[in-house]
Amino acid sequence: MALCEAEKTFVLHGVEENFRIDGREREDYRPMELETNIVSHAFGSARLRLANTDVLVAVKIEVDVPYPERPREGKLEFFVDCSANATPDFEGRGGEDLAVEISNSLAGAYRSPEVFDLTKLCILKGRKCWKIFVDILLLECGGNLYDAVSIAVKAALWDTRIPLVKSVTVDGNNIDMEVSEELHDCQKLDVTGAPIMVTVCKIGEQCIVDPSAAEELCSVGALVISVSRNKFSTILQTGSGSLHPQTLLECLQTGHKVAQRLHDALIETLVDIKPSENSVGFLR
Amino acid sequence: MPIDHKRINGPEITIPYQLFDKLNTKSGKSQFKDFVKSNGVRIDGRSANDHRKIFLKTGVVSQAKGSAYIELDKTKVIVSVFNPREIPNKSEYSSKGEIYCEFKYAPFSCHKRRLHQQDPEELQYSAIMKQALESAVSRHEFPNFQVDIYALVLHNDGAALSAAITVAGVALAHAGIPMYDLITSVTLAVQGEFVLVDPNLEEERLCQVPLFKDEQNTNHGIVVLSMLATHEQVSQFYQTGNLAMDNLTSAIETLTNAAKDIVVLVKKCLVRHVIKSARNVED
Amino acid sequence: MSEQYKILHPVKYYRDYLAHNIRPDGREFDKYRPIVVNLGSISTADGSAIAKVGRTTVVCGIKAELCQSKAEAANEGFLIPNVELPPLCSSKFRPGPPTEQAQVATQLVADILKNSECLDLKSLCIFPDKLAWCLFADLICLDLDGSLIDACMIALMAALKSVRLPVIDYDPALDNKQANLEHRKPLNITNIPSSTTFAKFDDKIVMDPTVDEEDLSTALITIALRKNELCFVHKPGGASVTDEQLLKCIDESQKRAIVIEGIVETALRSLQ
Amino acid sequence: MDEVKLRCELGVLTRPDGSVLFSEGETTVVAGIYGPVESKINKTLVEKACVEAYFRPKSGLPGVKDRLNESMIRNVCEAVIAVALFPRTAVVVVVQEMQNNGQLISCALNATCLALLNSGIDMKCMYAAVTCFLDRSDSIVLIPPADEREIKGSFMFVFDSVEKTILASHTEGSFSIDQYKDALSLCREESTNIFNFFKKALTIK
Amino acid sequence: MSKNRELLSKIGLRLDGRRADELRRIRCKLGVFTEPDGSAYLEQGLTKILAAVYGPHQVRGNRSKAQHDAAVVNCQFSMAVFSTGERKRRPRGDRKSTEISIHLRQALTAAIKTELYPWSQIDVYVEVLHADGGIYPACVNAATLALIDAGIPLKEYVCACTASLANNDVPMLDISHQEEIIGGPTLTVAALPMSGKIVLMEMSQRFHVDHLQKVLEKALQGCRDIKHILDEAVKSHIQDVGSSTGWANTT
Amino acid sequence: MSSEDLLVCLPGQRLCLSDHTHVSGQGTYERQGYIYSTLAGTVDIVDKDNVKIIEVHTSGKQTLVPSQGDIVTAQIHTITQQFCKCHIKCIGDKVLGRHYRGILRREDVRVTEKDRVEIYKSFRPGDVILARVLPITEAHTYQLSTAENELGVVTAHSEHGHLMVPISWTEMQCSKTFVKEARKVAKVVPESVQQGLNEN
Repeated sequence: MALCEAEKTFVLHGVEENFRIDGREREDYRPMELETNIVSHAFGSARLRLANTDVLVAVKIEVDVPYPERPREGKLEFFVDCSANATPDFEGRGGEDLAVEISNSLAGAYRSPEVFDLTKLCILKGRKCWKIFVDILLLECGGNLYDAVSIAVKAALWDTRIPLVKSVTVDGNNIDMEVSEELHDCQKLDVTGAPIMVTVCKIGEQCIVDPSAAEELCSVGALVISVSRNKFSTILQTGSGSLHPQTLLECLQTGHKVAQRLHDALIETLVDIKPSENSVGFLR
Repeated sequence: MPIDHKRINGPEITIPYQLFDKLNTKSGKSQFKDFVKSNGVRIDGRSANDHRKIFLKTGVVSQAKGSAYIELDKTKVIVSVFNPREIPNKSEYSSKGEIYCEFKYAPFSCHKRRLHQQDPEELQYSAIMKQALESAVSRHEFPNFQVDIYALVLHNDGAALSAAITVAGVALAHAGIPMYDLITSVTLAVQGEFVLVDPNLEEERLCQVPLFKDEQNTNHGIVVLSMLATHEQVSQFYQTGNLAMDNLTSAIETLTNAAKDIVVLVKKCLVRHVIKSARNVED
Repeated sequence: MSEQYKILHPVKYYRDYLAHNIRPDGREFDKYRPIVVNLGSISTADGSAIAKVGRTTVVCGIKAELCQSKAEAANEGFLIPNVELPPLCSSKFRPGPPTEQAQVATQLVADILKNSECLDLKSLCIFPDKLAWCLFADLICLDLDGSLIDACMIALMAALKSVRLPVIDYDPALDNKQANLEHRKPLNITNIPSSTTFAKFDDKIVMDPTVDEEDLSTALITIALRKNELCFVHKPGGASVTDEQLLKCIDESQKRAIVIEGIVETALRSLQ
Repeated sequence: MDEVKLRCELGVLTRPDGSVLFSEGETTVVAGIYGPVESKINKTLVEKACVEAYFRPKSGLPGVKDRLNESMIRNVCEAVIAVALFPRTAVVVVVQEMQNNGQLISCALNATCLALLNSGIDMKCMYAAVTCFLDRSDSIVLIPPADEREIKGSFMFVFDSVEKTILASHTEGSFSIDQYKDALSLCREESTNIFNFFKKALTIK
Repeated sequence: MSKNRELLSKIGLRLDGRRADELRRIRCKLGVFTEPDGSAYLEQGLTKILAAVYGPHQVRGNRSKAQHDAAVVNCQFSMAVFSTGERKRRPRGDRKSTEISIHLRQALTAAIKTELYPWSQIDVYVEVLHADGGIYPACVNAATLALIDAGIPLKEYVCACTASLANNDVPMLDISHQEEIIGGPTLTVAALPMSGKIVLMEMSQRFHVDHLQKVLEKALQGCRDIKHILDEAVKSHIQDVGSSTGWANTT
Repeated sequence: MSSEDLLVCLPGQRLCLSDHTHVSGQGTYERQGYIYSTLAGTVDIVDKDNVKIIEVHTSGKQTLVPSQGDIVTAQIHTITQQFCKCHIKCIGDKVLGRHYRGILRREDVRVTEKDRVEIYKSFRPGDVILARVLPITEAHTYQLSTAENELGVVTAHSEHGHLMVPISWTEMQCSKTFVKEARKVAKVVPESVQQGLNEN
């Protein structure tokens, strides 16, 4: 996609007037659809469609050995796969750069123990722990990937159920674990602190959220702001432009405010979701 | 790990001996207290807003177009910059040149031995470096081409990323790559009430987790900021941890001031280089 | 104008210089460039050194880790040298796996190390079959201006000399290990092998070539010595040399080996 | 003194332009030559042919050690093939190790020479590679001692067929200068046998 | 042989309750995404596939791939890391994925009228979301739908199906993952069902030649059945799209 | 000029106001009414028709990429019937740190009788040519032209490897064997005249 100068000016004026090309205001999101528990092989899953951006997240759990330097903690790993379905550019290893960028920012956002407490995943200190794989599949890219991914990840973790460990017996070097066979005997993860990422895009003198592809082209710089429980857990600057420190602060404030609203809306939605017999998935 | 056929491989499993040290039973909080006294004076005698001693030198790699070396006390980073070359795997015309950054830790530069391939952290730092430098370089002067910037950390004692960005800026200027502005970068570590400019590795590590939970202060984290000197623009901003809005507001102010402090050194170093080479021409 | 001549007709440019019995950098044929060694500047490594031969710069860092011995050599540890030629050091290289040149350099350094028997691998064994040291010696070239192997050997040997390993208390019955970080010991290095590179151009042979000279030359010779003994005479091919020429090279490298050993020893003394 | 038994079979492979199965004592390799063929764009040389060498070990993938062998094969070939006659092309040498009893490099190099002769590519001269061994009793022998621990060092030399000057040298272990000189003259003597063998092998064909 | 008997119970029902010649439930949808030129989602039993088609467009990357008389068909098969019971390490690039990519290209090239688009390229990407046996056939079927959605001219539908032999006698259709594990030889056939041409055939293990005919017959029958199901889906999709746009061109 | 009176400047340094008497030249840029430096080097003020052109020159080698209209020195790499490929090594009298790929098509070899040009009678691999850079259309290769009298082969070696001297527009002669070979020869202009040409 390429925009000519006149089109760019049009977008810019729209942003100035707080009336964007698709009719939204500066701090409005495009419509989102969220569905949880749609991958039956996984311990938890979610699919989010934000306008044309489509993200599928599945959570898998394995038993592992804790890192020697952090014996009391479990492990959390993010893996992003950019499907070639989204664009032919992702064929082969073409999407790897983007994938690493997203998974790194997620890892950064979830790093603080205030955000996500890994000690809860420890089964036996230094010997056994749960390892959570959060696998993110990007199926379509319609702009604003970070926001969509973070929401989908949070929803998938919300949906995740960890099997209950009934007993652990240590016999020399052998460890026997008994996991509850009961299907409903499992614990939920505490994801209230799981961060929401908001991309704040600077266009002209104004900041907007959830930029469309055309708006992304008009922006010189953007900040990806991830907020957890009212605090910033990671901030990344993207795009090739630079910002004045004052503008930076304004962006942070906007992002903080929007993330808060988004978080509340998401939790409300997640509480409302009733487990349905038949998932709709892609058939709708 | 798969066998690397292009290197000599050691045994499959090796364990760092540091793991078998007598256990440090001190809590993180008292370790931190060892490093930073309550009046803000740090173990090496610096106050919270002080930089470590900085040593900058240009022209360390004769084969590169431009190069520079920085020491932030023990942290040592070397950067070289090369002439614009064709952008690999690209066939369309682009009116702006590109920047390629590679950030790498030497295998022996950290406490734990690093592998030869770039790990996710190094990839992310490479991306951050690129982001920081992109707005400093006049990319339209070399359309269709890319300038390669390679940073190698020889010794990591904290703030390696910001050291790499600062020194890359110097190397670019040394290489005669057209730039809009000089760039400097500073790291900040936050733990509770304490805000430490240019942290060393231990301070960085101790700021990864909140240590003052019992005092109802869960603020902690690392902030890196890069500034364009003359135009007062933030070209890159990166934060991890858990920080409140007002923390960040003051952090940005501290960082912008700290970044300005380094500009003087960068300027001095470059002026020295210009005068020296002018003398060489005369001789 | 000479710069343009150099880039368009490099061979003639160089030949013109040699015809006047001098090299473009002002050296005579049998003169080597200044050698500088700096020890122990990287404290995260168990031993480290930076060596400069002219402008060629190599940094060597040695990291020690614990491992199990090989079944076929139960009472030996490991010393794993690897030469890295990162894109940082020359515009010839691109990011990615080691180039052929780096791999050949790695093998040459490993060969010289093995031939010289300067470090007995048995001394790296802590408890036979159970616990041994594995020394990862990573040699990273920071500036490639010819005679890479020479610089690598100096950096490697200086770094090995500066290694201080902690004493490990090992209890084989319980498989318990305790590292005593305060109590460290040096390695038992019996000799300091050093190498000298020569380049052949037309019928002349120059010592310690720069990278331009290496590129133009028709053959390279690397000779390594330990004390008065030869431990490596490597000429991978290229234009042929006469016996007299080869023996003269050996003679020259013998003189230089003494100088190099002196430089390394001086650097070591300054460290202590 | 026993002499090292040489055997060869020319043209064992059908696809390459030249090939040979060659053994020197117990050491055996197969070598194949392709060329001159079209070269890769990034390897093309304006004024001469580019020589590519591939050395495949007996089992597994080639490692760092094999790269050194490749570099020696390539460098020797570059010196003997009349590369200036084929600018902007490539000559590809592939050597497969079958069995190694100590003389691997010299065997690979001799096999390459025979394969080059077999392919009929223009060459400036022939060459012969000879390995000899220094045993614990400090005597220099051509046949590797049966017990590996007896070997103190080994020498490998490559001589050209015209003036018998040194094309390549490679050594293992440490030794005195005089020992090196002795090894050099012993190997030079032996090289005559190898050249004779080459001539015989080619005329029989 | 004891294992094989379990595949089909005495009353002729399989492990999942199907009869020997019964397909698993196929549900599908065309046009699930907006970005690709054509896309489709297909469920065959529990196996779930997403397919996307881009093109025909200019040859990307290496221009020398371009053919002067036909379009280049480029396929990539990829499995989501969470699609299998045990987590996969890599979504693609392993031997099996590469092989399926090649087989997919062979089957699709046979159906696409490639001669209409010289010097161009058609990309087909399939993504497995859930693997439960018969991955390759499901991919072929999904890709066919995506190609139709993209409006790329096909000679006819290309459908694929698996078949096996139970009790050394009864041919069985559309093998599930469970049945694959228990054993028995699996025959995979991709065919152009209307003309009855076979474009790809693969066996997982030894087959007695006497049985081949009837198993093959069964698999082909499966392909024809699948064709009908796909046909229905395409028709209803066109009806939906057509009516929503008011059959724009008919007036 | 001794080094003490040098006007040293650094990237991003504000040099002066930009107005009708002060114009931003090489090594500088203009932003919001001011002229800034883009390089670490020395300031040079060039007076031209009462307008001061502010220029900055680096202390080291300039970072240059060929651009449209530049006269470049290139070495021929490969020739085909349709074009020859070459490596651009210098721009004007400035030596490049890295060579860039150029392509010279048959129709751009000379001004007249374009259809009858035969590449192999104009250039041979290894020849050093002077050429002008044409407008850039492709990402990686520069299109060159020698369709001017002053452009074409400057130095060439005969088949036997000896230097050749130009004897006409289309021929060069080996200095040892006196064999004549066909080339598109450049009319080499003495430097003083060349400068005059460039200025016009």
